[in-house]
Amino acid sequence: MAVIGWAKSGLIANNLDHRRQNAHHPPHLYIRRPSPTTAEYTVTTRPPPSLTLRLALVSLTTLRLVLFLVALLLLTTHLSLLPRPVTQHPYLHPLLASPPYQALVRLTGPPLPAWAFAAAACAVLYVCFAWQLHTTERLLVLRGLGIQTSTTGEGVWGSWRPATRFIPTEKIRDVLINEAFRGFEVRYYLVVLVEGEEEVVVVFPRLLPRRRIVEAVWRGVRGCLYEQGGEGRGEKG
Amino acid sequence: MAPTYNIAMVSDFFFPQPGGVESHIYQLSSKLMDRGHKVIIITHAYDGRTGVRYLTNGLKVYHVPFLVIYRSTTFPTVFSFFPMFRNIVLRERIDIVHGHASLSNLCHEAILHARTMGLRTVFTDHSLFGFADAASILTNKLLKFSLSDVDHVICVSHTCKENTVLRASLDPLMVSVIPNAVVAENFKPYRNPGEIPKETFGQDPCPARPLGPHDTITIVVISRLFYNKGTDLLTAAIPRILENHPNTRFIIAGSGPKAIDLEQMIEQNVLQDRVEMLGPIRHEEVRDVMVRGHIYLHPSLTEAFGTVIVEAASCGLYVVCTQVGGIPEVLPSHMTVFAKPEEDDLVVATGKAIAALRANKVRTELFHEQVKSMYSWTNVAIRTERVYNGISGAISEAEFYGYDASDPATWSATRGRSGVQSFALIDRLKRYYGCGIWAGKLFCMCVIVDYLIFLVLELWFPRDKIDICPDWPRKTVDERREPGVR
Amino acid sequence: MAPPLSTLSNLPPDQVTASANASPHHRHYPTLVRSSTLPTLIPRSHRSDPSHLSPEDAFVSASPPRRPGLFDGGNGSGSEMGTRRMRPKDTSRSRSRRRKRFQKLLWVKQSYPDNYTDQATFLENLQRNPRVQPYDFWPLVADSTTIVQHVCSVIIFIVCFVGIFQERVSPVSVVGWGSFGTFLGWLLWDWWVGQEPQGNFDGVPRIREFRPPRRQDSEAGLPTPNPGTPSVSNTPALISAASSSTNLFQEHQNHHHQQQSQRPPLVGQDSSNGTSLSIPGHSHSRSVSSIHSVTSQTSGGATPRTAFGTEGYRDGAPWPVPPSKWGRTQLRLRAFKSAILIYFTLLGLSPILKSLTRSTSSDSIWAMSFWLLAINIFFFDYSGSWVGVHKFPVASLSTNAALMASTVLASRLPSTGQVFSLTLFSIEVFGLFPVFRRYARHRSWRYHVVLTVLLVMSASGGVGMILGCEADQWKNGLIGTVVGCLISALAMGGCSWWLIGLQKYKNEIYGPWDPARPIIISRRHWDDD
Amino acid sequence: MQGHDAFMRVFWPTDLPRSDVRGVVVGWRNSALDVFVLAILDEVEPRNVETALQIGTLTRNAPHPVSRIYELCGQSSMRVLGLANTPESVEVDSSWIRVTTGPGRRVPAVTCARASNIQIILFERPLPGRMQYISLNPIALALGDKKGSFRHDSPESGDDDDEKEERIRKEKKRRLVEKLKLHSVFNRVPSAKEKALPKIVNQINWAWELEQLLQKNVSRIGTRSKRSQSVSERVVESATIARDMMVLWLWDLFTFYVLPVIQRLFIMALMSHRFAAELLLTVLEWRLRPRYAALKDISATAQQVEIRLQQFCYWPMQYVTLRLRKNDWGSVTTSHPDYIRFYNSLWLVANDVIIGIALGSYIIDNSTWVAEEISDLLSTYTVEALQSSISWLMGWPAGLKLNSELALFLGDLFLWVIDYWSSCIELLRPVLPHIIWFIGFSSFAGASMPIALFSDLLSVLTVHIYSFYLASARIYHWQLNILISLFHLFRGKKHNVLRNRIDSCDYDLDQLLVGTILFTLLFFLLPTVVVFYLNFAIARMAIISLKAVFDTLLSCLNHFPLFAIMLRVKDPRRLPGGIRFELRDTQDFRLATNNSPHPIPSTSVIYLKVRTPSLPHRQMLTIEQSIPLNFKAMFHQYFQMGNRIRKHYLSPHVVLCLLTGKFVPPLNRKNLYSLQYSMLPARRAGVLEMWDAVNSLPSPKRRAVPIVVPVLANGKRLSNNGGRIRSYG
Repeated sequence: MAVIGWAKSGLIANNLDHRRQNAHHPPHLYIRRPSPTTAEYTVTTRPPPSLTLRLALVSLTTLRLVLFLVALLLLTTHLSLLPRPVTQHPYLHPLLASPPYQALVRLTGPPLPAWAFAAAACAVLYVCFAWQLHTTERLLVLRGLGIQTSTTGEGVWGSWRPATRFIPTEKIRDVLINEAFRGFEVRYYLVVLVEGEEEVVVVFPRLLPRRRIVEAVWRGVRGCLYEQGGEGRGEKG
Repeated sequence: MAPTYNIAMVSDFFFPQPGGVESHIYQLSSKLMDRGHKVIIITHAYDGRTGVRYLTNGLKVYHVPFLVIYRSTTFPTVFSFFPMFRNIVLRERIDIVHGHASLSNLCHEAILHARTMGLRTVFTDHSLFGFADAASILTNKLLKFSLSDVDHVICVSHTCKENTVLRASLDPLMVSVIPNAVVAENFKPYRNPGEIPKETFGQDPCPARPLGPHDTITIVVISRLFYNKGTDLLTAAIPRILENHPNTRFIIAGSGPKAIDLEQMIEQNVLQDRVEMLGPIRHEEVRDVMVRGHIYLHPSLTEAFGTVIVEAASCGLYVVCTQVGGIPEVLPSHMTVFAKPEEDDLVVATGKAIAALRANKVRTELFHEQVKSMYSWTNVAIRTERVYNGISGAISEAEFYGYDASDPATWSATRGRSGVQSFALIDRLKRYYGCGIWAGKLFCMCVIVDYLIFLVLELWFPRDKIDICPDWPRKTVDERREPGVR
Repeated sequence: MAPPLSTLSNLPPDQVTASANASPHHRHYPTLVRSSTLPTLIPRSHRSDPSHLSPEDAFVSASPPRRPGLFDGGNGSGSEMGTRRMRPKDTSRSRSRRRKRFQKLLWVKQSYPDNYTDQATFLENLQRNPRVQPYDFWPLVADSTTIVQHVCSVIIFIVCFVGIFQERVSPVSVVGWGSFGTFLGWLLWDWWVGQEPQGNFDGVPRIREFRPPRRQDSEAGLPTPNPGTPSVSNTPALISAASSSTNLFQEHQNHHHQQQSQRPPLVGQDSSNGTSLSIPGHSHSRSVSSIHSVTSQTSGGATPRTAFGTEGYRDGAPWPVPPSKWGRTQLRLRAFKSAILIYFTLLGLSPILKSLTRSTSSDSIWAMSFWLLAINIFFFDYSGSWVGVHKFPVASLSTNAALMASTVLASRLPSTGQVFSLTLFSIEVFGLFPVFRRYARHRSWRYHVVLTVLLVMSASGGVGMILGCEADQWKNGLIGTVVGCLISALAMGGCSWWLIGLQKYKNEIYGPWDPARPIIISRRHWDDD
Repeated sequence: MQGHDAFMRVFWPTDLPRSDVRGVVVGWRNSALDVFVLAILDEVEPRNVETALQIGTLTRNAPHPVSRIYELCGQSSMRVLGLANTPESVEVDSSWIRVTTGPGRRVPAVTCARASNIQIILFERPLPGRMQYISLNPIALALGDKKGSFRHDSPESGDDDDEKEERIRKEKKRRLVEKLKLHSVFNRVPSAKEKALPKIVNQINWAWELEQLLQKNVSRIGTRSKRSQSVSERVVESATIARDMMVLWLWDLFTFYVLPVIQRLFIMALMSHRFAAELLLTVLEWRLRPRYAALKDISATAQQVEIRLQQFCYWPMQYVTLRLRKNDWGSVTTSHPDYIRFYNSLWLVANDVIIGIALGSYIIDNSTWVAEEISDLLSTYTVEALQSSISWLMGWPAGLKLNSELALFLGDLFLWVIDYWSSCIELLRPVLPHIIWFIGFSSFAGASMPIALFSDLLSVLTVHIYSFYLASARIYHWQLNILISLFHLFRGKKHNVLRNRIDSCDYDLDQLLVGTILFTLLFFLLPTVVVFYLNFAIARMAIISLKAVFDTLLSCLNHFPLFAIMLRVKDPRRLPGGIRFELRDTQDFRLATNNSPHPIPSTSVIYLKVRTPSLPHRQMLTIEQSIPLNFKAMFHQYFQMGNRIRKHYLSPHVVLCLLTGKFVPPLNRKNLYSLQYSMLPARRAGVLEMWDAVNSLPSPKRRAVPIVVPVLANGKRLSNNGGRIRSYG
């Protein structure tokens, strides 16, 4: 824990993004380590798999699906994209003719302008498609190659395609744990000092996990990254 | 073995900003750490110093991001510091909060919050305040507010103690007098000729001792050139001194708004060759400047302790100083010549000093050892430690206050009684209530609000959500260092 | 025990500031402390010396209002603490360190704990109210006349404006009479100046003025060459008068202007120094701005002024003392020059002034001018100091405020002539007349009184006329005169009584922690920052 | 080396043809246990391969010098790395690897005697023929050679202060980073494996070409069963060869006689054009004094012309460099960004011209109508609106307490000037259609040209507003200063210049009188001046924002990363944005070790992802690829420019200037356009350099053969190989 040096706090304090850490579930740490030379640390807010969780997920997915389809249908009907034979299709027709759907159509009908409805529908589509439930952040350590961080954000804008960053080993000046003010508290977090870069790379930037996790990851990284598995190496000389 | 504490020094003034309070805090903390305590420092963020730093001796400094208004004192918001302060205190497991400098709002807020959180608090006062003008009246109210519920107060001189007792209407028994000190090693007189003097300061670096009748006597002045440092006196006195005593010269170091007056004086009666103005110098250069002189002139108008004259004496200079504030207590009479804060008297006193030096009546070469024996930071740390022991009940009140707490009932609610000074809200409110007719009620309201905030914080940021940070390896008192970290 | 606490712990700021202006120079001379001036309300503590405070005072002073409930406990503590305070000595005695007695020094290794409080030496050189002069009634009244004069002249100006505005009075007559009066005054002044003996052309007024500070200096052990004995006689009256005026004046001040509290904690200042406040120094970097003088009366930026003044008369006037003939012609020339300049400037500007505030609504103009005149009255430099004829002791802020008010008022007038005449009149009233008043008062007390009476009567008469209807304005004038005189007399007496009554609340704590006030003699210039 | 680390790293191309025949694994051996697989040569003897690699048989008749391979891949020679699909019985060198692969299995099973655990890093080979490549850090679209160059060659102007403070911030950051360097817990020497990464990237880029080469030459080594060709095949082969000869002969004729002439002519035209450009550029860049603004700093048109000319001057050089690329291996990736930049600018100009033609034809067709519109706009907005607003200000507007006399005076003054100006506009009106026509005509040189002309036209036609703004600002500023100093006098103070602070000063009576009266006067006259000033300031601000819009449009037209975006859509692998790895889930090594009796090397399989959407695999389906070069990086400079504009116009400094009536400087063109210059070098090549460059261009005569033929041959051989392997499978 002595790896806190002189100048970094300033950098980090600017670096830390003050996005709201999703508090609904404390982040877990999962470790995949197929060989001693390779390890992947995953910190995620996804709770450990359980039956209830599965059920909840399934129901949520179905709900999304339904919403998606309904929005799609409404869009098509309002913009009258569906060709006639499709609407007359024996499977689809009863649904389109059903009173609740008609009510929906009327609800989203003329009083609000078509473009507004279209925009709303597109938004709904996007949300249904791209909504992320959990934040997942990974740290992949490859001995001899380097470190790769990846972040999958939660929420709509947290793009579900992980944003990755690979840092080759000889670029890594040091991996260390630092403290900084964040909001009303002082947090521990893991940083990678990159050779010849202004900003240090914060690992797990979104959900800054607690000190326990951070320390575990830090030891693991030290052990895995360098050839002579250096448990004691990082300590302040 | 003696108990060790986790101490948080809170003050607005700390490095990188230079100054007396800053070095006091630093020296005291490092000496306390040598005695096996854990010390952290909480101050506000300076330009380029944000976040958490470790100094090289393992002293941990929290530079809390705060709004700075005037001369690096933070904006007096009574409560806004509380969440951060609580977080720091909890994660560092602090049990004694030690605030410095009565002009620092951070310190006052910290003391208030610390009492709310049920910690022991100590306050060190470094400065004197009059009762005259409205500014100091406001300051005194603030001081009274934060000192109404402090466990112990430390003053740097007896005058300072009297002043604080009157300002905050404290019980004199809960005010200790622990002077500042100097690091005598950094202020050795210029003795060994082998030492290469810095050529950056003028022509003759080595003052010849013993003085012949016609040697040039150099008078050194090192102070910030503000009004209350007596720069006006200096400006008025220098030409007269110089005209009375032919071969003397001045070296003036320091900067400030009054520097222009000095320069004008120098230009008006042409003294460029006899008065040398060095401008601002760093604290580590002070010694190099001092050893070039024979007399240190200190024309201050108010001074709680006056560390600089001790430094000067330690450098083997004969000190001429005004008789104000705590200065008369600082140095024995054979090292100093006192003057009233008047131009004529200053001139006369300087004349006396010069005469004494010329007659070689003053054994300035002995000063260093004497000063070293008088003032040392270790001693300060030991005495401060006694205060900690006293307030945390490690030593009995009878020993600490010199009386036996006959019945705690009567004392539980009165001002600072260690051990039995209860944290109960009602008792604290009683203490605050007496601060004045209106102020008392206002203060009580503040305290209640503070307590409510505390409760809210307990709910919002529960304690188990706060990471406890590991300690720097403590030194045992017998100086045996543990190897490594954890 | 209760009162000292109240006086100690919660002083209202204004009283402390008011009590704060005291000159430092008694500090090292406790004998000079007038215990008689202690407010009788403060009981003597058990100490013999009232000006000393015992530790109990410091401690108990904090308790009673704080806990009425536990007050008895606190009270008991007072007695019980005396014993307790001995205890440390006992313990130390038991540790057989008795022979070393406590020294109030930091460099000796004390044989006592750090928080030991020695009864003999604790707070030994604390003083209360070291310098308070009692005010006696008549000088106060006499001194309040200056204020009355000024207020009256302002009233007269307003009356004239109203008269012109309602076209009761022709502006030409107003300005004519005004100019005539001014001319007479100038003649008188010139004559006086001619009369003034060469020797104390500068000296006499200075000696009078600087008597008080010099006395203090001498008390403060400052060598004072050439004591001007002749003028000792009427000094105290003058001092007390001036001081009372300034003090009374501060009673207004503290309610209105808080800029005193913005002042840095400079040296306090005895009110008698206020007399010397408004001496303008040399032409460079000395100020007579009365805002300065007022605030520095409380926060005492003015000590050096005294010092300056003493220096001024000691080593001759810094400016060359003009020989009378030459000086007088030069003075006349200057007077003429400025008169011409002002005249033509006004002549040129009055058409613009006429249409200046047409678009502004009247009531805002009235409010504005009211505030400006209030500023003028409050910031006026009442301390009747005298600098010598060569210099107009003008107080910038108040004069400017008055002039601005008159300009604003004048801009409401329909015709150019009215504008011009009103502005000119205002210049005479606010610019020149105060100088004349001051000089008259400086000349002799009789002129002063006469002038006061005249002013009061004319002002009140004018108010009566304005208030009354056109028809019987002379009767109204008469009534107004009577009523005005009564009111002014009452006000003067009442205010003086009030001030004297306020004196007993004065309580000033003074000790070595207060920043010393440097006594600097060879000061070239003074600037307070 | 071998002693302590017993972990092996194997780089394995995923798209290597998988066959279960025995083969020899050939590749680079970066360090003892760090191998890079290039190819599996089927059915050959390991020692033959070894010797062949030694004597270079396998790299026979390479199109380009072979040494280049070795220097770029950082190895002295290719080595035999191990055997594929050989039974355990065959004993091999201990450092060799045994690979068992086959059509069925995705991931080859690799074992090595010396390695306790193995990292297999699968990667997809970029195709050099399609200019795909990978790189560690994202490709730079902008020319990187001038970070500071625009700072010092731009004339110091009003908005250098924000530049300055930006620089100061950078400096502070840099110092912080320096401190960071001071903190080094321990500096460890990177091992061979870690240093190898850049080399490996090169090797990956080379993998495809080398494998082709090896496979082509594998026949030279005696494979086991080399069956003879059938007659038909021989006939076909001869026929193809004959056709190739024919084509070659014709091509030679053409290149020998016709091409040089064309080249000469073209070069002549180029040089003459270059001379003209040089002249124009000198005109554009000529400035009276080094401090003064050049023509191109003043007018947008000049700027635009200059940019175009610069581009024209730069293209030949770029083209030359690109041509030089041709006579080198396709895997040399250094010139790819140049390629993209070159074609990007070409595309942009083409686009510009296309849009311009459309626009220009439109404008020319109804130039009269446009002229009408413009003159109407002018008269309504720059004359009538102004007049109405001024006359509105002249009678007390919005209950403001203005001084009617002054307002009348000022209003009349400005109205008079406006009338004069409108008469000038009237004079201009008949000429306007011609101007418009000219603008439309100019737009055949690109749509950016008319835009620039329009923005210049705007600034010319609103010069009166500009002057009004200047005048009123002057008056207002002056009055404000006087008021401040008079206010000091009012308080009986004065500003001490020596100490730069407010001193108290005693004035004479007459000074006070005059000063106070003037103060009152100016104080009451202030609002009138303020409203007039604000009126013109607002107009000025509107015009400036309009010009800013024009400039943004211009920079869009001049710097839109069109080509990059199209590449991104067409073939993302040509825009490398870095690499990423992906851990394939294999069994956890602890389990593996404890549940298996004999310790098999714990293997971890890693995919080196180079933006391949393929790699058909179930687990892979969940991971989509990160955008090769994300759009943020593409449009980075736009964000930069946006920031610059925002910082200049929305800064408190500007607001302060507006309030105190100081002159608000427009954004310096240089700063605004530095974006557009980012495609161009800091200094353009001189005429002579260009001449040399153009002449140094190799005549395509001899080059033609290797370019045309081997590609064909490769293609054929490739198919052949594949076919053969399959036939054996």
